[in-house]
Amino acid sequence: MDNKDYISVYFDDEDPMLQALRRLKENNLTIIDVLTPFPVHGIDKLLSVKRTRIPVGGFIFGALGGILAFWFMTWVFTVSYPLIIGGKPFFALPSFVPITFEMTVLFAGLSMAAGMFLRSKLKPDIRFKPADERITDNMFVIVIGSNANTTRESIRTVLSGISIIEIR
Amino acid sequence: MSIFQSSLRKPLIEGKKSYQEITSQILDPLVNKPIKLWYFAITLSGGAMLFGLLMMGWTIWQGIGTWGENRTVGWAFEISTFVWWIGIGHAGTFISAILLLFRQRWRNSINRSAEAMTLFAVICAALFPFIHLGRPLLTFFIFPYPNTRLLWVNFNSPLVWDVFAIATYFTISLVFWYVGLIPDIATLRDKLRKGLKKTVYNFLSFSWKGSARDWHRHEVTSIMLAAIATPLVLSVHSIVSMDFADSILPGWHTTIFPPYFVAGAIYSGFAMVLTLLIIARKLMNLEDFITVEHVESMNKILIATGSIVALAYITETFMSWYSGIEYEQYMLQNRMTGPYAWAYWIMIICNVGSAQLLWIKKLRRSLLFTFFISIVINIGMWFERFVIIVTSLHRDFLPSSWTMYKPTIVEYGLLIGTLGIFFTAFLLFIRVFPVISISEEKSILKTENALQVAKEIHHG
Amino acid sequence: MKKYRKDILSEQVRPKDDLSPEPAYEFDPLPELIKDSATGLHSSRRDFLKLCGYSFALAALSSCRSKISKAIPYVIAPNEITPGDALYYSSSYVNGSDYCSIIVKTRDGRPIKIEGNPRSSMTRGGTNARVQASVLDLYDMERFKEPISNGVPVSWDEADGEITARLKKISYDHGSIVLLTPTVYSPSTEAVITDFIEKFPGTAWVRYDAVSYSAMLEANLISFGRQVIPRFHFDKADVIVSSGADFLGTWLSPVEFTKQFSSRRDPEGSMNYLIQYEAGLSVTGCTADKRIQIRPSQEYALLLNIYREVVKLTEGRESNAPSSPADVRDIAVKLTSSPGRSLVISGSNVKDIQLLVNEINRYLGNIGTTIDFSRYMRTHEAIDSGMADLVSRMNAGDVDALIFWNVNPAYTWYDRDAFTKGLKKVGIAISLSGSPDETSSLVQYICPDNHYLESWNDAEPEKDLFSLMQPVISPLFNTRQMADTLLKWSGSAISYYDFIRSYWAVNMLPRQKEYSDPVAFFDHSLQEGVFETVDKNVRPAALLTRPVSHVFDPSLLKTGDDREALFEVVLYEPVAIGEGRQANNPWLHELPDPVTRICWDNYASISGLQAKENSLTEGDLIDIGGLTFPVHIQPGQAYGTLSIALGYGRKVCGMAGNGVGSDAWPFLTMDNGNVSYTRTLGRIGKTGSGYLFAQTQGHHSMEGRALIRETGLNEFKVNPSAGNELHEHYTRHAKSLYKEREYPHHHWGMVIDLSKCTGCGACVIACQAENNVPVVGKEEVQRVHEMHWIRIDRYYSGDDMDPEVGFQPVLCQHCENAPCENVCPVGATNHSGEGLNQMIYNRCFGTRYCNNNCPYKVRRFNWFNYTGAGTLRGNLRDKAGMTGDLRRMVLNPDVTVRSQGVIEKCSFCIQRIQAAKLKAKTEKRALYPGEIRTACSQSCPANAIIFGDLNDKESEMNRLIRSGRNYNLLEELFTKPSVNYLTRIRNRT
Amino acid sequence: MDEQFIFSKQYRNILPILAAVSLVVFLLAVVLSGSGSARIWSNILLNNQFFLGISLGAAFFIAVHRVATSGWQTVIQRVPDAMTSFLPVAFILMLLIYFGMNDIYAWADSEVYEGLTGAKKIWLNIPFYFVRMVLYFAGWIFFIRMMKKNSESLTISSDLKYHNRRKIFAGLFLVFFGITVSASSWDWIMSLKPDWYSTIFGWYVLISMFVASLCFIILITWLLRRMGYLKVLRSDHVHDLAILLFAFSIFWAYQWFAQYLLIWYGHLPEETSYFIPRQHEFTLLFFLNLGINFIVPFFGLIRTSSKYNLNRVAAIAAMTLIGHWIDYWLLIMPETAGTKATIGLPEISMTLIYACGFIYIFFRTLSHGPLIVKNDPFLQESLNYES
Repeated sequence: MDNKDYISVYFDDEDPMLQALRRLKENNLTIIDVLTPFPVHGIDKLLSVKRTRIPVGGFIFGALGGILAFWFMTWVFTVSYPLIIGGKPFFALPSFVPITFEMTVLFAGLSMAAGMFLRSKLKPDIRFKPADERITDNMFVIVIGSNANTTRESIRTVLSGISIIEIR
Repeated sequence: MSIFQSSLRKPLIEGKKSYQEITSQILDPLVNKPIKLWYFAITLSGGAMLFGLLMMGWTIWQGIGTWGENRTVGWAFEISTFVWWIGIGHAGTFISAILLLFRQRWRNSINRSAEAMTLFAVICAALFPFIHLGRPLLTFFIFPYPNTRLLWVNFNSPLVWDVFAIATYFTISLVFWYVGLIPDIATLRDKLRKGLKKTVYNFLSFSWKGSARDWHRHEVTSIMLAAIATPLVLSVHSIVSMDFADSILPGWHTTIFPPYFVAGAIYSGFAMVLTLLIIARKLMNLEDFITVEHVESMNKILIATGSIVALAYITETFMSWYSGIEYEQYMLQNRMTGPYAWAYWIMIICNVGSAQLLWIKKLRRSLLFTFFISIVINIGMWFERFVIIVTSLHRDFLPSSWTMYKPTIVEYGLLIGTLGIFFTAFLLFIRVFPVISISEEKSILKTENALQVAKEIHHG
Repeated sequence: MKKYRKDILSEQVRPKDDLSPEPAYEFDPLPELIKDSATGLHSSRRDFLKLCGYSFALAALSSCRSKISKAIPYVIAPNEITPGDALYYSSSYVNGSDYCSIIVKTRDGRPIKIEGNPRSSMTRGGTNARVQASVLDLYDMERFKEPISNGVPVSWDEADGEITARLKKISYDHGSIVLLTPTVYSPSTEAVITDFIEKFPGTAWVRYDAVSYSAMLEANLISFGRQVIPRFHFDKADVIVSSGADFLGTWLSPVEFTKQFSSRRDPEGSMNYLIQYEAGLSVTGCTADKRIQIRPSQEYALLLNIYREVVKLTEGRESNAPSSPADVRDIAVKLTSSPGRSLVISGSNVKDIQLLVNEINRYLGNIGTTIDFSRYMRTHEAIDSGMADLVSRMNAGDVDALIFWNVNPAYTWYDRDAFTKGLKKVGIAISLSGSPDETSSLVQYICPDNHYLESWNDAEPEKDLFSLMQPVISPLFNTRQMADTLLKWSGSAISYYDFIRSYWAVNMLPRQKEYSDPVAFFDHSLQEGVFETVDKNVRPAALLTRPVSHVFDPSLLKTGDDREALFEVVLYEPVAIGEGRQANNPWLHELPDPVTRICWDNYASISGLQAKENSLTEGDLIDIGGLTFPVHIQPGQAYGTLSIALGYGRKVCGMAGNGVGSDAWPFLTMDNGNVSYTRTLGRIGKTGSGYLFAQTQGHHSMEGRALIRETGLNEFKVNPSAGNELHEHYTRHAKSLYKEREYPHHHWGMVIDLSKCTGCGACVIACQAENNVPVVGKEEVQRVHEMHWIRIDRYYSGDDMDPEVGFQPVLCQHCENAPCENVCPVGATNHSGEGLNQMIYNRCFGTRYCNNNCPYKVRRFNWFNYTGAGTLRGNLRDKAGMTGDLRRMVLNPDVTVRSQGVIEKCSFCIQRIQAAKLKAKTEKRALYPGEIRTACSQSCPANAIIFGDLNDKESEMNRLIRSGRNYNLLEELFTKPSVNYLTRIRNRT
Repeated sequence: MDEQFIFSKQYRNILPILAAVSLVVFLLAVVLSGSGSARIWSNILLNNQFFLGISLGAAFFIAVHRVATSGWQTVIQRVPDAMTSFLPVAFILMLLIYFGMNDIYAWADSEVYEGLTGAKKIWLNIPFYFVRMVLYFAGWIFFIRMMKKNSESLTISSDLKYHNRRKIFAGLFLVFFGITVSASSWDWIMSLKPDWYSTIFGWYVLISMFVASLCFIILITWLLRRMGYLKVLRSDHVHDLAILLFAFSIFWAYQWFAQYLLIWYGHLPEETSYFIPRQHEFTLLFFLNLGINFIVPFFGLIRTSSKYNLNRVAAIAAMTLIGHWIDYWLLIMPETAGTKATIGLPEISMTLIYACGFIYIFFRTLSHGPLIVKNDPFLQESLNYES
């Protein structure tokens, strides 16, 4: 326990946790991570989490999907196997729109989900052990990088006056 | 921490709960053994499902001739039911996506089950394009796969668009649903003791740990998925409507169909969500999360979409009269007074009449009435599709081909069977996954508790 | 012109008698394989091909006397046969009184399609539904397969031995032998029968036609001294008055008459005028310019009035007549103003009426012009009293042996009980019929005849018009031609084939000068199919033309005016089933009646007014005269009458025909020596309701839509676009949002002349035969699952009780902007570069979307496995036995048999187009104009359907398309069909 | 919080002068180009419709938010409120069409009228046309007045009954509006081509007018900010306005495409006759319409950050506003002026006249009350709004 290089501070409400977070930042302590049971509003700014570029990826892949679909349909109808269908032109542009749209959405959606899984390293793993089983229930945990100067005691001091459940 | 809300707003979580209470109240029904009513329900729905599967087998073996369809009425019961299911499958994404974008808080406790419902409804719907084929074993023809003859599909056909639209819709809905489920599965995982169940949920939880960065990505991804799902939900039923509107048949070929079908889909979808939730909140003891406020809000959507549908009826009626085209005029006259007039008037009464009753506040806050009206609307919306499909087909351009359509037991069996599949899946779902999004409920808890306090003060 | 080949057997089989005294086809011609299929085992098409090979190999092996029971490949491949190429043989369709000169198409040795022979001056290339369907009868598994003695199959030798012994004994004992046949108009067969009678003295030959014209024959004997039916020239008549004669549908020689009639239905030429007086609505009544409802009991009064008016107008003489059921003054004026160019006919089998008709025609000067006794008809010669005498002789025990051929009096004779009772008193009854029927089920011996496609024969349907019949396939079963049987029994050593040849050498050869060699002459005639004597020097025997003065005889006026109590039952021959000879033919059963659009059934047609009075609705069951019939409410049915079709309710004919409909023959009576086809009966009683007809058209009004556009002749003369004003309007508005496609090479199209179409249904069956269209059976038709690629829509307009009727053949319109093509997800239907709307069955997986989007509803879906072509086992739905191994032999190998779950539709006979193009290509030439004809177009006796290339601007088709009459069906939809319609012009003058 | 918009003298003077100059230009342009009265009347109809649409769209904006118990828009609510005050003027302007009926409506011609089918004869005749017009305007003006009156009451009273009342009237207005906006578009625009019909038409026009209206709200918001008003406006409000513009531009494109695709696909002459002249004679405008109204807002606003940027949103709104004017032009002009229709000086100057009038009325109304309704029960929520 003692040779861990991090310290976890437990809260049972987001308000003291946010307060603590502010306090810890003021004290320039390294915050490795914050684990919460739900997305806490305002935490991103405090942790200066950069806005993820998943949507950008989604846009690019979506565009790719759309272009691919459109190109494919055009190729099929004008080059690969042009068929006379209902007297319509081979390059039946309006007809291509629905599928182009669907493919755009499909590619965008899948790429964004994949992006999220990859960036957050979310993968099915039966050996996974959560840090604490209460985190998904009602516990808010700030994980602080520990070193010689940063000990549990020092942190308790820093966070004095804030309702803490425990420090590990 | 709470977001400022006007005091006019009503709390959406009753009873000033703590986070722990939310977790346990939502998960307890999953961890405990099901109640007798659940067993009764699943036996009933399972039976219906088996009957339906039998009828599907019979259809595939014997041919579409086992149905009442004929030379003139090439589609009838099965496509009505298909469109009906697809429509029902629209509420989930509408709730999750559009209401998320429009910041309707009340969506939180219903989106999970609505999305699940979407998936099951789409599965039920997707069965029909398969079994209604003359040669169902050749379904793969519909996909543009490379083959020796370099035959591709006809990208002009709305049925091909359908395949892409429904496949995309299902995939995106599934992803969206599952992405939302991951933190809750993690909660469930952590709630369970050791055992196979825990291992399975551990596997399904994708190693979710609740880190702030993960939450950020999760939120952004969710909202972006919602953003793309919004036009998607519009497109899917629009494309389904084009199955009809792209034809040249009077009663099918009308430009209002895409938006009108979307409104109708949301209308029927919300009705089905209401039906399910009013049952589920009793079955799963979720009265605190699915409140009368939720029901009222959804009823307002019913009024809105129901009115749009009514407006579309009015528009269609006017246009077929105004157009001066004899086929159009006859089509409408035949709907209203012809041999299927009963179906038309059921549709009008169920779809136009019923939703308008919800203008009365007392009624839209009554659970019993809502339950009743939701079933009425579902019946009405099924008849809407039936009326559109059958009455347009059975008397089209050449009177020599006019004929009548009468469904057979096999077709009823397919409708009953898909209802069985749907309810069986839903009953299993509520036993396996949290019906309400735990993390989202927690994220609005503070606000709701504050409103609860305000309400209590207000009431003295 | 196509060069029609001669029969192969004519050259190859001939030398056999040098080596063998027995004809080749007395080898067991039914090898194991086919026998297997008879017992239910499967034989494949391949086996059948082997079998065909075997039958050709017979020629080479004819000296070998051992029984061959194995199929072997060709030893010497016949020169004519190129696998995959069709061969065409001229022949004749003869079935009782039905006659047609035909060309038989065979593929790999099996006949698959009948076409009309354009060289016949009588039928002129026309056919009708029965002719078209006759090829299917060949492949009827339920035909007799071998001689049967008292229910036990025996060999021909045994049968011949026993029968000749019996006959000889009877003859020796001065007993009486009776040969009962329908009218025989084959000169050679007549000669054979004469020989037979010589060999067996005391033999009487009785002729009996189930649908009898004997009153006409007898009347003609009185009026003109000739007991014959003259040849009618409808093409020479400007005014035609028909009283109950459905001459475009069934009366006497409908194909011939339709050809003649339609040649005068061109509004640009001189159009004739037809007025029809009848009770039930017939095809002729539908086509008529004016139709007036009368009850059969009023016919006499009506004709008397016409007679009176005609006499008054021609001779200024008054005569007596009862009050007329209809105002006839106008028509009398019309008739008399075209002397010699009019025609009055009656379908009645009452002698007095026919006498009256003769008188009227005589006054009108029609004898010798439109009524030609020099070339009289030979197809109907039986006199009813002959049969009546026979029945009474039988009952008196006067008949010792009775030989039937092709008659079925146990079913068709008015007093069938007397007949069957009498039959029991006959010493020996022998049937020579080819297929089972009610009569042959009562006899001791069955010596089955060949099918006509397996037979040699000749025919003389009209005086001096000869026609040859040749086999196009070896007999499928162990059957023997009737004439051969008689020859054999007469002790003759030669075969009928040789008999015919020698008969022709003796009797026909001198009638022409072109050929002196009998062989060359015969071969030439065989190739032509017909031989007409053009001997102008031979004057016809002078007509007696004895005026029979007509005095109004009130006793002849039946009491039919008591509207309250009495119904007059009118029995008629339906267009498809006729008198029921082809009752085991599923094609004919499934052909909807042109007027009622009901198939697989007969019914009592009643007028709407009377149905209401008797509180009857469609499908109620009524009891009338002890028989039960479902009620069909028929617009245009005369009040007080019930029309019921004969030919239904067969009990012994096969699985397709047994028990279809109800038997109406018992209504027949004998009246004044002739069988009466009308009967006055008392009240009708309702016994049930809810009978469901297999009706292919459920709505009968055009709902004010401009589907069949029509106008009067006078209006047309003023404005060729009369009635078709919408065409110009729609054409002006039809603009495309995108560039329209062009079809520079060929662009196939069609014109259908609605003025000519009589709705007879020949095209429907021709299409069915050509394109392997499945039969689905009554139950499936009731469920609106019928499969015909071409249908004839029939609409009523005007008064419900007295409607005008329009026919409109509707087939795939091959739209340039085809709505069906757009929506097919897999592109299974698309457009060819030649403007054809193509259907690719292999690619179709059956969404039925195309059919939903087809405004013409011409696409057909295989709801079940009707053909056995599906991949799933055990789900075949073939109520009519059409997938039996033998029945399948009728399939056209050039056309895919569609499987369960695919859409099919008219292809404009793409196989014919491709074949003709290929032929032209190998011959390095362009297609001849009109070289390609679709099956429907080719079969049409009215020439109402013209197929061709829309790019060939000079063609007749394009001339018609440019005319003011041309329009497209539903042209407001801008589908740009390749099928065009010409407005119907009614001669309302 | 207690901001009061002051209609400055500068604007009060400039707008009428600009309008007068435009009028002169218009008259000169019409006379010099030799255009007939048809061109004048078409321009009047076009701008009547366009500015009426902006005004009605604002009412729709208010009513929808009201019914949805939405709170965020409270800070800018006076803008759409003031936009509806053009409605009575629009009524008078529409009544003026009476004098130009023969110039713009084909069916007003007695010969064409005789050729119409029965139903159209009943619907399309001058008396009934104006009866309906009066009916539409009466209803709109009534409901909008009632909404506004109760809203204004909240500036003095904090009684919640006013809030509840305006909500009820919003609901009633939406029902009435739903039917009449479709019907009026059939009457005023669709009947320009009496042989044509499209069921989606009313909804298409509704969305077009709503997007135009949104653009106008955004532009005014931007202007007010530049003038120093609306200090409480947060970027979150801008974001929500932008997202509405973004979403409804897509929705507009969706409706446009739905109508075009179905008509292109069905290819029935009675329907394609609408698109054939537009696509073949006015190809540039036809595609420009799609480009400006769909591509510009779509790509301009797709990034989240751009939705928070008022300047950027306003720039896109300005373009889209012009785009929807073109949309209206394409709805009307090819029918009234045929293939000769153009966008020339008469069109531009006439639009300027209308714009000046519209803005004048708008500013005048806006200056009549406080800029922010301080007793609105949702005001606090709106002030604290975070998107």
